[in-house]
Amino acid sequence: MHAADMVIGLDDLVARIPDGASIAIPPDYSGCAMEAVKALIRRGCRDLHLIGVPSGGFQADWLIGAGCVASVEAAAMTLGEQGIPPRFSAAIRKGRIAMKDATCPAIHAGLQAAEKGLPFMPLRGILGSDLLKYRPDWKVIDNPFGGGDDPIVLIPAIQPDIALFHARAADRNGNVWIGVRRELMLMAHAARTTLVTVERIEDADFLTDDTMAAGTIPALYISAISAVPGGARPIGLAGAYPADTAELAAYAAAAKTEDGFQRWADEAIFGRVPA
Amino acid sequence: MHAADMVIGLDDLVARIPDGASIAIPPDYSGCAMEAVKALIRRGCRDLHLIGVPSGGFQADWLIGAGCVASVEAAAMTLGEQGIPPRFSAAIRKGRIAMKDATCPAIHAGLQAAEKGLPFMPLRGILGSDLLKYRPDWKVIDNPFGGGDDPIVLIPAIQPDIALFHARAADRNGNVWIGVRRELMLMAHAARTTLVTVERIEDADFLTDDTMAAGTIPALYISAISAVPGGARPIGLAGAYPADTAELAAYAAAAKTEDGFQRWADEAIFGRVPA
Amino acid sequence: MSTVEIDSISRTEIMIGAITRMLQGLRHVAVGNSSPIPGSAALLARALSGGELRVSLLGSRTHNAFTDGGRELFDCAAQGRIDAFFLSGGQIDGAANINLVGLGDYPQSKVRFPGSFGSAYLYHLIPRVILFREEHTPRTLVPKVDFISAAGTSPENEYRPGGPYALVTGLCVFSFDKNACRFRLQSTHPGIGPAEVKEATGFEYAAPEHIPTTEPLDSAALRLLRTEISRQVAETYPGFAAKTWGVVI
Amino acid sequence: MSTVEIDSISRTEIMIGAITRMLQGLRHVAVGNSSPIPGSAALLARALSGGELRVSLLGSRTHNAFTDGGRELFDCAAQGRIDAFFLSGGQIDGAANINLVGLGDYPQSKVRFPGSFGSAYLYHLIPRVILFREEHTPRTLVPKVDFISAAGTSPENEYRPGGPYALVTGLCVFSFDKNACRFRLQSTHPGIGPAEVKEATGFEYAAPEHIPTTEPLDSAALRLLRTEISRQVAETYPGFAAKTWGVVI
Repeated sequence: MHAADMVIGLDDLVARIPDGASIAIPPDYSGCAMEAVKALIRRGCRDLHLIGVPSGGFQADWLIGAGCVASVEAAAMTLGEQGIPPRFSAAIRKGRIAMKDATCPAIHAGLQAAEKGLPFMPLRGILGSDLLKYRPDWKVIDNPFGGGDDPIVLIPAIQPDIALFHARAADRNGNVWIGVRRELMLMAHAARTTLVTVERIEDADFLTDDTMAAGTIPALYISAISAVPGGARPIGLAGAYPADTAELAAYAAAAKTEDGFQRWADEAIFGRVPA
Repeated sequence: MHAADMVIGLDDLVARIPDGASIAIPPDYSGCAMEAVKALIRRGCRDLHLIGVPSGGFQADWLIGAGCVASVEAAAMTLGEQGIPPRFSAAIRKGRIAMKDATCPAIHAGLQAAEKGLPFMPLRGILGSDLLKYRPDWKVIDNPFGGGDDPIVLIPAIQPDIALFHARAADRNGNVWIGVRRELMLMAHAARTTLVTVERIEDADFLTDDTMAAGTIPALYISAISAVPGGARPIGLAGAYPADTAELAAYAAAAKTEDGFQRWADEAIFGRVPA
Repeated sequence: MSTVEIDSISRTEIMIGAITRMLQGLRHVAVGNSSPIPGSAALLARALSGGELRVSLLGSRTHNAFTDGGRELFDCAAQGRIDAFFLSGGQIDGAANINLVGLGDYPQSKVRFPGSFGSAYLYHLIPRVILFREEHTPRTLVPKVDFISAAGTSPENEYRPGGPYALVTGLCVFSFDKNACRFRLQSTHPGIGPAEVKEATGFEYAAPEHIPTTEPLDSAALRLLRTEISRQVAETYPGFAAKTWGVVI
Repeated sequence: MSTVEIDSISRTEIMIGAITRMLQGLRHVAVGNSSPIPGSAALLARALSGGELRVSLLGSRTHNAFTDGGRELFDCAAQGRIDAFFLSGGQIDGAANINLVGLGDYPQSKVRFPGSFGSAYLYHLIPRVILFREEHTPRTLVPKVDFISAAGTSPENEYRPGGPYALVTGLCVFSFDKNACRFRLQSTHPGIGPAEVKEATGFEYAAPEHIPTTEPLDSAALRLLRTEISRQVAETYPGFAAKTWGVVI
């Protein structure tokens, strides 16, 4: 594909996410495509299966609050210092979404299995946890390299339909710089389709620059890119801008009730001026 | 450990490699600590188990020719356009070294298993290859996630005693920049002890620089560092200096015979002026 | 940046002090997300060690040396390169099982907690896992957790280089006895008696006859904590640092 | 840099042309180490595709987009993102088994080859694996290889999205028929007749009555190969480029 065809508008970008898709999203400290999530909500997306890599935060809570989500797999759901995501917690209480509780390394292992085209990856630990009880898709075998009686968990591959995240920059060839945030690279390797919003598109080739190349996802793994300056607000983006903690706290307070969430979404997502 | 204690002389560096150690070395196009290998040969090291990640080249052939090697695990042994490593090929013919033939992704899988503290990693392919016949340490199980009758190979962890390589730069805290050469990071993660020679030690902290950090192995994984400018000659080092193809060809020609190798080593490694 | 006056050592600082002492002589401790008290202790212990102790503070942009993405903490732990880690729990029981998932029947929890994070894995792999929970009540320290996010102990045959080392609460310090599979009251915080601990604890534990008082940080360490360290903490936990020390960044 | 005169199309260029045609319409081809002929074909196919074809040339510092270390090629192949790859063999047999390990008894091979590289894996995972071997003699194309580095075919039940597509030699092009598990003579190079191929081939293969001549590159493609592409090839294969086109960098 030509790089020129990879750069599209934000609405076109989220149009690539079909209803019912499984979609991997990064944790709040990585690179969150907040504006893309808003566009997805405006589109009225439904029945998503969210995969928190390894946890879900504001993005997940917005999508759940807006009724876009059928199920979630994550090791945790948290707004950090703002506590439990309120729409998630309400949805769980009411049984409105299905939850596949995981543990962080199991999410990474599942994605790595997909990255390697493997049916599974082994993982130590977990034995004795109730997580295992509720994850019939996780299997326990006896380690074939042990002396017998050495149980080990196998985690099946997690291949998301979509990986969606925000990064500092793409270059003119569609390569995306993510620095040390290698979980974004893992997501791009593992997913069928990878959609990225970036602060800016630079007239450069990151792969010919030894230093930049080290933190770059090659265009080979990128399906489409939108330039969305400030696209990670209000979460913030390392090296670019900090979190807007006041806005995050305001969300956490507003979203305590369904009505509060609706009022917040009307303004923050749909841009309707409150009456 | 304090970073200041990590920087030592080249002879002290190779003194950390005991006779009989298993030692992982990168392929010729990555970052080869050629000067360290010479120092190791001068020390008269014996009974090494070499692990080519995933292949062995000039470093391996020098060590084999000098009698330092008891066994080799690698997916290939090659001098690139200079053909088969002559001392390796002679040692095989005479049964002087034990060879564990592998395939590239099996070496990576074994190291990744060690990196993850796992007893094994699964790997597709390989079935039907004679490699399996001669690798009783590789096991085949039925994929527990398949419908039955879906054999898959399991590769046991490869945890080298030592990882040895050369890189462009270390910083004052002992962090080592390797750029896109992530197999060096894998080696450092997997090995018990990681010894690195570098072109230079910079008065900087790579981890506080977003761009540099992306290609940096944290000091946490580095045991000791020597500053050895030109330490990858004559193989060359990407971004620093090219291969000295004349010198490499001269080696390949000289090492065709045991005597030729000895004469070459006397001069190139021991610095003895030919009579 | 402003600092409010603090007259005497706070309960939070007692907890930080107790944890700091448990990190002496270690090479590398990692601190997960949502762990401000252990994070403070780790940064203080690093300063007191003269830099011998490495600290990897997840969620921090400056006290975090990892460069291999989200998986590195877990790989690093499995390599045996992390000596200590910290876990909390919405519930913790007497067998050191922890519940980070929720109260009541699963999955439709009546109170939902964030989730298990890496606990189900790290608890098994890191030698010295220190449990912490400021709220010490029968509601948090229970006879049996509603959901086991991570099990306190494992059968002999299972691979388990790691496990619980101690439990630090707002009232006391428990050590964990792996063989007996139960906690042992190690010290009570200044002003707290063993009876108060007993009253507040929902599980059975061993208690020696004489129980010392948790030793507070000495004044030099306390000063360090309230100045340099509190500002380091604020980078990752601004709310916590503001509440505890009035540090505003 | 200097270029010597070449009067007519060389055998090497015929092979490059045959491989180039097999890459038409693909999205991404990867080329391993020690593969100058396929590397040249891939770079030419990329130029002819107007940039639609991605090429990952291992061992190249400029035509290699990988940023995840040595494992990325293998992961990428398993993800189904590589359409074609190239393998050679010290021996290749009629069932498309290849031997990259050595002649005679293993492990004390009387002639040792470099080793299996990634063949045992990539042969199973990449849909269109093109075998190449310039030397077409009964010594290289044998009834049965001494050592199977990578098996040509697999039982039905085994996971195998990839496998052999064709074999390009200095004399001819064979296609591979997976169902019959044997090669089929597809074309002979200019000046070579079917009888010569039969004489030189140590294994049985299918041959239709009429066998066309391998179509050479057209003059525009040949010009491109000898100018721009030959210089790109020289970066990774200086010896080959010097020998084939007199390109010296």
